[in-house]
Order: sequence, then C-alpha cells, then structure tokens
Amino acid sequence: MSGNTPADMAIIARVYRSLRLIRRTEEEIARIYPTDKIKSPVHLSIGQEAVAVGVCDVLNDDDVMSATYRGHAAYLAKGGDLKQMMAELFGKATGGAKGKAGSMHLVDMKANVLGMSAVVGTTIPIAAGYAFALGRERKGRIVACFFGDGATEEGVFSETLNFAALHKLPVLFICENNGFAIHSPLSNRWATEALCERVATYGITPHLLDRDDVFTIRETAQKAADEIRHGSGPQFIECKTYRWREHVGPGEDYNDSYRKRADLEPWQAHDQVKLTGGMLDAAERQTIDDEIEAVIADAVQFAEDSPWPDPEELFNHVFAK
Amino acid sequence: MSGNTPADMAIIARVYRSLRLIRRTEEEIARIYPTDKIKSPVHLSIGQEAVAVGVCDVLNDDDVMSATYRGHAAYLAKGGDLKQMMAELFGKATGGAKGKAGSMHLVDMKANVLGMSAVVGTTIPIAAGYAFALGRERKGRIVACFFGDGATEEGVFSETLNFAALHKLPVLFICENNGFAIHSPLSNRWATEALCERVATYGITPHLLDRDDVFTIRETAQKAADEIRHGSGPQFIECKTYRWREHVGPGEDYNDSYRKRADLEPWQAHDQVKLTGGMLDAAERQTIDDEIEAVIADAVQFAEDSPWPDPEELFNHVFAK
Amino acid sequence: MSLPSERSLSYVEALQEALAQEMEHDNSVFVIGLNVDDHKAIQGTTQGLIDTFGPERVMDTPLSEDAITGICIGAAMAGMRPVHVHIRMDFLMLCMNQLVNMAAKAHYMYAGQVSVPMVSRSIIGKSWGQGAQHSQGLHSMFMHVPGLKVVAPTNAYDAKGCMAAAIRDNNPVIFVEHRLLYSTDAPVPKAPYTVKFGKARISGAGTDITLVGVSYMLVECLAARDLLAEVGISAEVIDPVSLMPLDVDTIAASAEKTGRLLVVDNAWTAAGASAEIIAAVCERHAEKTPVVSRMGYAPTTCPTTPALEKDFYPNASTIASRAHALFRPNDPAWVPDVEPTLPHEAAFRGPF
Amino acid sequence: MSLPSERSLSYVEALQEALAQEMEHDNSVFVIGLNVDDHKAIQGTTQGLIDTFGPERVMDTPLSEDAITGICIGAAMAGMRPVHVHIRMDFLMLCMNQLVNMAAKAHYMYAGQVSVPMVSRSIIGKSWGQGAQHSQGLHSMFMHVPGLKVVAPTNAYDAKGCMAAAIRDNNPVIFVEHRLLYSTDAPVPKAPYTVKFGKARISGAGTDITLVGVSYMLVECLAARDLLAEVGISAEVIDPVSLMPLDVDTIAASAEKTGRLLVVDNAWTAAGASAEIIAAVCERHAEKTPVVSRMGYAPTTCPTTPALEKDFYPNASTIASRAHALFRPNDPAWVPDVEPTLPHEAAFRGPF
Ligand SMILES: Cc1ncc(C[n+]2csc(CCOP(=O)(O)OP(=O)(O)O)c2C)c(N)n1
Ligand SMILES: Cc1ncc(C[n+]2csc(CCOP(=O)(O)OP(=O)(O)O)c2C)c(N)n1
Ligand SMILES: [Mg+2]
Ligand SMILES: [Mg+2]
Repeated sequence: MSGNTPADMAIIARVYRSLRLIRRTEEEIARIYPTDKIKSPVHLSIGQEAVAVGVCDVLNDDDVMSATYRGHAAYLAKGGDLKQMMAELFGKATGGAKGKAGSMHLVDMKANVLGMSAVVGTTIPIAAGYAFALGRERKGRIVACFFGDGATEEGVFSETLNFAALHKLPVLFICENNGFAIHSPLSNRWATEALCERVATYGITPHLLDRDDVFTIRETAQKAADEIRHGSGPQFIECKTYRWREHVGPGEDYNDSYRKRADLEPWQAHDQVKLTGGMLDAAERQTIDDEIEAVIADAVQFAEDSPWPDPEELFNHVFAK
Repeated sequence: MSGNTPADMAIIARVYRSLRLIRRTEEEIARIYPTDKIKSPVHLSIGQEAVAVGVCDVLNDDDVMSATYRGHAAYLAKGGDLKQMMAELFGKATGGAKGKAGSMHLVDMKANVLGMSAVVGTTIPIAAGYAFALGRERKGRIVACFFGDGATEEGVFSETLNFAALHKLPVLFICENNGFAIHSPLSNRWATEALCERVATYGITPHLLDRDDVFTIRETAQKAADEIRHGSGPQFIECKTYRWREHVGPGEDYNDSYRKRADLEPWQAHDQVKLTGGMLDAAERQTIDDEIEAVIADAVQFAEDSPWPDPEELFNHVFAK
Repeated sequence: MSLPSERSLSYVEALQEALAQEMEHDNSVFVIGLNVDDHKAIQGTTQGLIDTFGPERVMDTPLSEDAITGICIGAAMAGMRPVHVHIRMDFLMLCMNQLVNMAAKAHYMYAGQVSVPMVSRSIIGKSWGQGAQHSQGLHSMFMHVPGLKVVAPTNAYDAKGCMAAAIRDNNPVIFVEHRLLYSTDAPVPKAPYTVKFGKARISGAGTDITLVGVSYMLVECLAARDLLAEVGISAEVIDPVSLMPLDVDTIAASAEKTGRLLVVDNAWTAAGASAEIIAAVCERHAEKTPVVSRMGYAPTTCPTTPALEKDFYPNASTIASRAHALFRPNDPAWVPDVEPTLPHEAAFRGPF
Repeated sequence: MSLPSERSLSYVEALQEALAQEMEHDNSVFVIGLNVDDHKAIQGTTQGLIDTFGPERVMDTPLSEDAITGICIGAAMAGMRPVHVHIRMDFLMLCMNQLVNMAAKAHYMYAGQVSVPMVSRSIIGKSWGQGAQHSQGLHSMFMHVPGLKVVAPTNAYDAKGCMAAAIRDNNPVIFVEHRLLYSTDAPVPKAPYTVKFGKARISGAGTDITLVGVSYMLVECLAARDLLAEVGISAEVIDPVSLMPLDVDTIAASAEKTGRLLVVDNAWTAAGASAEIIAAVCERHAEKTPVVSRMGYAPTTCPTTPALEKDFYPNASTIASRAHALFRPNDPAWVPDVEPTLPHEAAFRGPF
C-alpha cells in the first residue's frame, strides 16, 4: 500500500477507521467493565485487529464471515452493528440477540456475520456448511472463517479441511495464531509448527504470514478471495499475531507467570492502528477519530438507555416456527 | 528375504504359517457362516493378511497390538488364542470375552491384543494412551496400532497423531489402505492421497508401501519398531492392500456395482500366502499346512462343544470391582 | 393403522418414498451420509435417489460425523434442508458437540436470526450380534436438550409421515429408526402427507393396564397385549410416535383410566424416556397416581451372544408377565410359554 | 456435615487436597487437561501439583478432548489412573464417543480383561453471562449408560472424599462440580478418606415434604427449607451425592414419610436426573405414591443476560413456593419476598 494514489488513500482511510473503531470500542469495553454493566465474559482482540480488518476489507457485503467468542474485531470489521453489539454486551433487549448471546455469541445476519460460539472449533464446520450452500448458489459469494491456533487442534478442523477441499467449497480459513490457548503456549500443544504444510496436503493453498501487517494481510486475502470466487476451492491463511490483554477480561496479565511484558514490545512496536494512522494526514485522521468517539459514545448510550428484555423473552426462540 | 540363510528360512516358515493360518481360519469361518452357528457380523481380512503378519512378526510378546472390527488377521498374527476366538464367534462361554464381544470386539490381553472396536477410529487414541503408559514404564515396549483408510478421516486420528508426536509416544501406526470404506471409494472421501505427507507434518516418520508384500512390510516395521524402542517417537506405515471379500459377511461381491473382479486380479496375482508358501520346499509346507488344518479343526470343535454362557453372565462385568 | 389406503409399503419403502417426494418438492432438501449413494442404499431407504437427484443432492461422505453434522448445520442456516444419515445411532455420539451445543441452541442463542432445519436419521440395531456398539437407543439424551425434536415412528405409515414432517420442520430433528422395523408393512398413501409431532396413537385399546412402547418395543407391547388377552387382561397400547414433543395428555388419560402404567423403552431405563414418561404422568396425578413400572434394556452393556442378548431386551413374554404382576399383584407370577423372539426377528440374518 | 474436624476448607481446597494426596499415595495417578499446570490452576483445584509432581503427572494438553479422553482410557487400561479435567461440562459433548462407546463398555465388552479407572472432572458454570454453552448440567446423559458412575458432591467434605473415591474406583467416573460451590467452606479432615458412592445424605431433617437437590440446587433447597420453616412447613432436604449409583432407598423412605417429593436438579428436567429419581420412587410405591414434582432449568437454552437468566434457574424462593403449593394445595400461591439470588452468587464476578 504505497499510499500514492487516491484509491490507495481511500483504502488506507477505510482500513484505519476499522482498526481504530475496533481498538477504541474494546478499550471502552475495558473501561466500562469494572462497573459490572457488562455482566458477561469478554475476550478482547486488542492487538489482533489487523487480521480481522485486513481480511474483511476485501469481502463483499454479501460475503459471509464466521468468527469466535473473541469476535468483537471480526464482527465490527465485517460491518456488524455496533449499537446492537454494545446492547448485547449489556444484556439489553435491543442487543443483536436480545441479550441471549452476550459477547461470546455475537451475530448479525443482516451484515452476514454468522453467529459466534464459545465452544472452540464448533464454528469451523458450520462456516464450511454455509460455504457449501453458497457454492450451490453459484453467485461467487464466499465465507471467511476465523479461528485461533488452539482450534486447529480439534479433530473437527481436520475433518472440515478434508471435506472443504474434497468439494472445493468457497471458504477462506484464517487462523489467528496468537501463540496461546488461554495460558497454554504452542509448545504444549503442537507437535510441530508445520500447520501450513499440513493444510497444503489437503490440496488447500496456504499462506503463512509471520507478522500481522494489515496491508500484507489484505493483499493476501484479496488474492485468495478472488481465486476462491473463481473456483480454486478453499484457501488458508495463518497469521501470527499477539493478544495484548488477558485471555478473558479487560486487563493485562504480564505479571502472571506465563508471559512477560517484553514479549509484547515487538508487537506494540508495529501497532497497526498507530502505523496505519500515521499514513494519513493529521487532519483526516482527527476527523475519523472524532467520528469514532461519537459513534462509540452513541452505542454505549444506546446500550445504557435500552430496556431489559421482558421475562417472556426467556421462552421465545426455543423452536423455530 | 533372500531365503539363503537358515535364519531367513525360519522367518519365511514362521511368516508363511501365520499367513496361512489366518487365510484358512477365515475361509473356514466363511464356510461355517451359512450354518448360522456364527450369529454375528464378520469382517474378513482375506487378502489383507500380509499387513498384520508383516508387522506383528517383528513385535515382541510383550509389545501390544491394537486393531479394528476387521481384526481376525491382526489377532492371530499377534498370537491371540484361536480356540477362544472361534468360541467367541460362536458366542460360547469359552470365548475370549465369554461371548460378549463377538467378532468385532476380539481381545486377548494375555497375548497383549487390545480389545477391538466396532466404532471406526475409536481404538486409535486408546492405543496411543496405552503407548503413553508404556513410555512411562521405560522398558522399550511399543504399541502397534492398525486401522483402515476410513479411520484416518475421523478427527480423533489427527488429534491422536498430534498428541503422540508431541509426547513421542512409542506407537507404530499402520493404516491398511484397502481403498474402501464399506463401498465408498477413496475418491469420495479423500481430498488428496497425500496421507503420508500429512502425517510427516506432525514430525512422524511415514512409510508408504504401494503393495502389500509381506517381507517389505516386515522390514519396514522392523526398522520402525527398533527406532521407536529407542525413542524416535511414533512412526506411520500406510500400506496399500485389497479386501477380497465383501465388506461384511462371508461372500464375494464383484457383481455389485462398486468394483469389478478385474480389480481383484492384480492382487490375487501376488497373493502373499501363495508366494510365501512357494519359498518353502513342498514337504515343509505340507507339514505346516497339515498342522494348521488340525489346529483349526480343533478350534472349531472346541467352539462347537463349548457351552453357552449362563444367564447370570449377562450381569457380570458391568462394573469392575 | 386404521387409515384407509389401497397399498401397503414396508418401513424401508415408506422412508424412501418420503425422501424422494420431499426432494422432488423442495430443491433445498439433500441427503448426506456414508454410503447413501451405494447399491445397498442404506437397506433400500435411499434407493434410486442418486439416479433421480444426482450426486449433488445424494452425497457420500468421509467418516467425519462431527464435521458433517456441523456442515449440515451451516447449510441449514443458509436455507438448505439436509438429511444426515447414520447407519447406527451409536455413531451419534460423535455428533454430540454439534447437535447439543450448536444445532439445539442456534435459533435461541442468536434470537431467531437463523434456524437449523435438519434431520439426523439414525438406526438402532438389534440381534445378529450387533453387540455393545451397534445396539444403543440413545434418544433420551436428545430429549433432554431444549431445541431438539425427537421422533421414533414404529410403522411404515408414520415413518413416511414423520420423515416428511421432519424434513419440513424448521428445527433439528433426531429421527430414530429401528433395524427390525424395516421389514414391517403398513398401508401407506402414495400422496405426500405429514404426521404431526406431539400426538401419540392408541395402537390397541384396553381397560386394565396402559402399555407405552417406544420404537421397536411398541411391536413387543402389541404382542404382549395378545398374550394378556388370553388371561383376561385388557391392555391399552400407546405409541408415543414423537418423544419430544411428548404427548403426555394421551398417556396420562389412559393411565388415569386403567390405573396402571407400564412403559417399555427400546433403551436403558435410567434417566431414559421411560423415566420421563412416568415422571410426567405422576406429576399430574396429585390425587390417585397410577401404579407405574418401567422396562427397557438390562442395566448392562449389550452382549453379542444370543444366549445373553435374549435376556438383554424386554419381549412380549416378559412384558406380559410384568403387566400381569401389576394387574394381579396377589396372583403367583405368570410367564406365558411362548418363544421370546418374534418370528420376523428370529428370521433376521442381517444384512448387517 | 456433622463430621468432626478442626479445620474448614473451601470446595476448591478440598479438591486440591484430594488430588495431591491421591497422587502422593499412588504413582499411577496423573492429572491431564488444558491449563491444569498454569498459574490459575483450574480455579486453584490443581494448585501446586505441577511443582510437587512435575509435568509428567500434571499435563497440559492440546484442545483435543476426544483424543485425550481415548488416551486416558488407554492409559487406564494399562494401569494408570488419569484425572481428565474439563473447565466446563459442556465440553464433555466432545468426549461422548469415547466415554459412551468405549470407557463405559470396555470392562464388559472385554469380559473383565481390562478395566478403565479414570475420572472426568467437569465444571458446571452459572451466572456472569455463562450462557448457552458454559452452563449445562448434562449428568443425566451419563447416568443413562451402564458402566459409568456419576457423582456430584455439593460441599467441600464430599468433594474431597468423592474425589479420592473416584480416583480409587476401577471404573470411569464422571465427576460433576459446580462453579458456584467452589467458594463454599466445610469442615474437612486432613487425613485422606473416601465418601462411598450410592449413599445419599439427609442435609436437613423434616417431616412435611422431601426436597432432593442435585449439585448446586442442594444449596438452594437448603435456603428454601429456611424460608419454608418461616411459614411452618418442615422440609427434609436430601443430597444424593452420587447419581449413579443412586440411593433410592433413602429418598423413597423420606418421601414415604413426608408423602411429598420435590426433586430440584441443576439441569433440564426432561429425561433428566429428576425424572429418574421420581420414576424410581414411584415404581416402589404401588400403594400410596407420594405427591411428586420436578424443578430444573427452564425448558430453554440458557440466556446470557441476567434479566432472563434469573428465571432460567430454580432458586430458594421458587422452590419454597412450589413446595408450599404441594403441601398446601388449597392455599393461595405463596412467594417468599426475598432476593432470588443467594449472596455469594450475587457476589460472583468470575474469574470466568
Ligand atoms: C472445546 C473447548 N475446549 C476448551 C475450551 C476452553 N477455552 C476457551 S477459549 C480457549 C482458548 C482457545 O485458544 P485459541 O483457539 O488459540 O483462541 P484464542 O483464545 O487464542 O483467540 C479455551 C481452551 C472451550 N471453550 N471449548
Ligand atoms: C464412527 C463410525 N462411522 C461409521 C461406521 C460404519 N462403518 C463400519 S466399517 C466402515 C468402513 C471403515 O473403513 P476403513 O476404516 O477403511 O476400514 P475397512 O473396513 O476398509 O477395513 C464404516 C464406515 C462405524 N462403524 N463407525
Ligand atoms: Mg490462540
Ligand atoms: Mg478401508
């Protein structure tokens, strides 16, 4: 992304806005959290925004996105409704799922955001199944399926890769490898780090990114998505990234035994929000930042002001009509 | 196996005896089957004997073997008791599992034959778990774990490979690739045939054998087993082989639509029982053949003469004391 | 079945016809599962579908029950109607995470933004050495989880009507079949029809005791009814048809009338469908609860040898004997002297 | 607990002590599961074990619940005693194939040639937005399958004794814990001891109605007992402790005495433990069956918002109200006006 053409500048601005919106929204969630207004676990993506943004920026509105309980970033990057998300975290009736989902099960089908799951790996075959249906539809729509490094250890991941490759499903798998499953490092979980080589044995084109540079991710996703639309079958991106906050909850945990603040520093040094912002001129950036603050404040206010769901709501949606 | 040294000749005779015992036992089972004395499904290994024999011939008595519902060959090759096996198929009280197991769940812990399972793939992690315990024991014992090509499609297979490689478990995995899961060909189930390449990405040494030549299998297994005993961690053999009879039951099924008799011919052309027998002089071979017929007749008689289990047996072994 | 119809079909043919008609009438319906497209065609239940609808709608699969279940859920969320076939119910244990944690919950957890119209067909095996892992009736596990429907038709008429209803239902339906019902015939209309879930059938009227038979045990209960008639006991036999929703009204009304309720399940009794039915009925009768009893699999794993397997299952004779003891508690125990296994069962040789 | 003891431990400390003592006394015992070795130590229940016993006996794992369960089964067959930890019971759905088709059956299917001495620890979550997939109590599924034992201790004393018993048991044991019991204290002897499975406890004596509380619901039942006392109703509260084996004798005797049985499960009621307990009791009382009733999770998926979650669970107030209606059916309905959530629950903020 040289930033020399107006088109490039538009992309940079759009990408920056998305990165910044996610970062600030989650910082706001972390700020509010101690008030107990968000009575549910939150798994923040702070530090990992670039993966979601780089990929989702190349998706069409009618493409579909699937993510995990650590899904705020992907949800917003795909265009999920922020007010409904905030109200959902507050457990209000105006939440995307009327307060039934909370942070871990965000969904927004209007934005083609598939429902997220708190059981690791469960969304992978479901995303593939959705892609299966899109494939039959033959309109060139694809599914982008995000998951963590730990999810690749579940058998269903391998089963899904085999099926997706066998039937050339239009799905882009993205593994956000942040090196940890809760506090467990890769070395406790992976026999080798040859994940991309393994994926390739299914006939799936892998792309290994050892840093979460947002524009590299974007270009990789762009190329992969185009090929998938044209029938290449599934492709796979493994992107190394880093979780800046604790596994669950609003805080940092560098004083806990499993990692050191020094581990964070190289990642902070190429903080994608800062770097991308730096590519814009100060005035434009300020406008974006101000607009984002307003949007977030709005969403929080909306959540605050929204009513709790009625007691009867407990019994709705057990069965579809 | 040049057959020039007495040692070689002894091995050839032993291997032939094992191959022939299995072939004749299963032919006998097929002969008896229409009498309904064996009131349970049988999955015959006829044509696939070489894989079980080649591997088990290099195992020590205190090594452990795990196989599937298609387990007659492995059971006998590892030294499982023939009389108990036949009585088990007849459902008699003298069966290895008192008639509770039948053909699909054969077991003989005295011979270190782990119990088999009728649910595909289920024995793979269990074999690894047994190997895990043997590893802690540090006596150089290993587990040989047999399964079919279909079993590799179950997620638990991938999960087990990762764990076994991560902890360098003393286990030799053997995939008997006969090209079918019931009537389903590989092309309906595998995105690619790069199974060995995939296994290698876990840091597990793979061995691909494109024919089931018993002495090639034996040499491969010998080398792998030695290395595993000395801490190499798990190794993997994929051996192409062919199921001569129907998936389940005593007969052939070349008139069914899913395969042709012509497909069988190349395999029959290098029938390992015949070829190995041909390496022995006629007299020696005859002695072995006669002894085998006697042993089998004995086992069948034993099964015939054995009593049914008492009704109370139904309630034994629900819980271990 | 008292419903009029010219022709009679086997349970297998009825299932096949329902699948063919639903696929015909709705392009979003597809059948997926290991060997659904082969010459054996799942004992004939998918016969000819591959020729009529092609491999895109009749799909063989890898042995990956967990992922295939998730793929069906995803396809269903996208508007398709998968029918996932399992040749044994035991294999559903591989699908529990997707069925319990995703399929059952998606519509609720996402507040109606998606629904999961899928059918999981599963066959319960019996006899011919099915043994520990090919004989389980695990339907109660699915009855336990809100969001799943569970249906277990016991005759060809209901098999066709329930399959059509299951496919058209907008929720995940666990469709429980029994291998030994496959050869049974019943009058079955040619035109498509649905059998409503949540309505039990009185399969045989009576006044002295109520017998509820789940899945294959309905057949044994009907045979027990004949045996009981010989000793002057009039048994009313009820077929729940669907287990979730469960028609407690019909069962409770019958139990109220007869004063005695014996529930016979094709499964273990502990925390099973039989426990649910008895608890639900007893909860309703604060005043005079009926005399209640359960029968089901022996509290053991299923053995392969017929010598032990015969005592693992309830049968017409043991059911009649238990019913007699409940109706005439002061009489000496009575065991009808008949062959425990029904003829068509004794004749069963597989195919596996 | 009436047992004398100098010191009091929390449920967490009691579990940790049992694990440490059993590992000390038997080298074949090892703990395996995701994050069992980290600084959070499964809420403290595995605290310090990694330092004392090292990584060979306190093993972190990949996210591969299915395979790890099979690996535990294999290790157990070879003579080891694995304790497999799951931070939520919901995740046991990934282990069903190995637990139901192998662990439960191996000893029987192989006629005693092997046994499977393993423990699957699983924690039921509640409140703080646990929601659909982190709140399920699925113990009834395991009660259904012969060969598995299921235990759900409700206090620190039983937690230690049941854990020791589970580890020493030669069968697979599903060990049901509840997140909200972790902070509760009870007198706990330092010396190792076991609590025998199959013996229920009378946690509070009474004469008018029998309340059976499963897992965390025992705590709510005890609170309900206090509320009922205020309106002159004497409730006897029973803790089954183990669900398989189940002590029907103690429950039936109490129900016989009081004439009323209300079973409150920390799970759904349909084909659940509450159905089993009621069916088992009713089967015994051909003559005068007690008045019976069940309470449990609402027949819905668990919502995350506290606004709806509060009505998803039974609580002291709703339990007391139901008990009152059973005891005084002709009185107007009574709802004690107290906070539905118990103080320590209201105080709960996680850690997750
Ligand atoms: C099947 C399952 N097992 C265990 C857990 C507990 N758990 C919650 S998040 C998590 C970490 C998963 O790691 P990863 O996939 O790398 O995602 P990350 O949290 O790093 O984004 C685990 C183990 C779970 N939710 N589901
Ligand atoms: C989990 C599971 N799914 C499906 C089946 C039905 N089934 C029985 S044998 C078999 C074929 C397995 O093929 P493979 O692993 O190649 O072994 P083979 O029979 O060829 O020796 C299948 C699918 C089963 N028993 N278990
Ligand atoms: Mg991670
Ligand atoms: Mg095969």
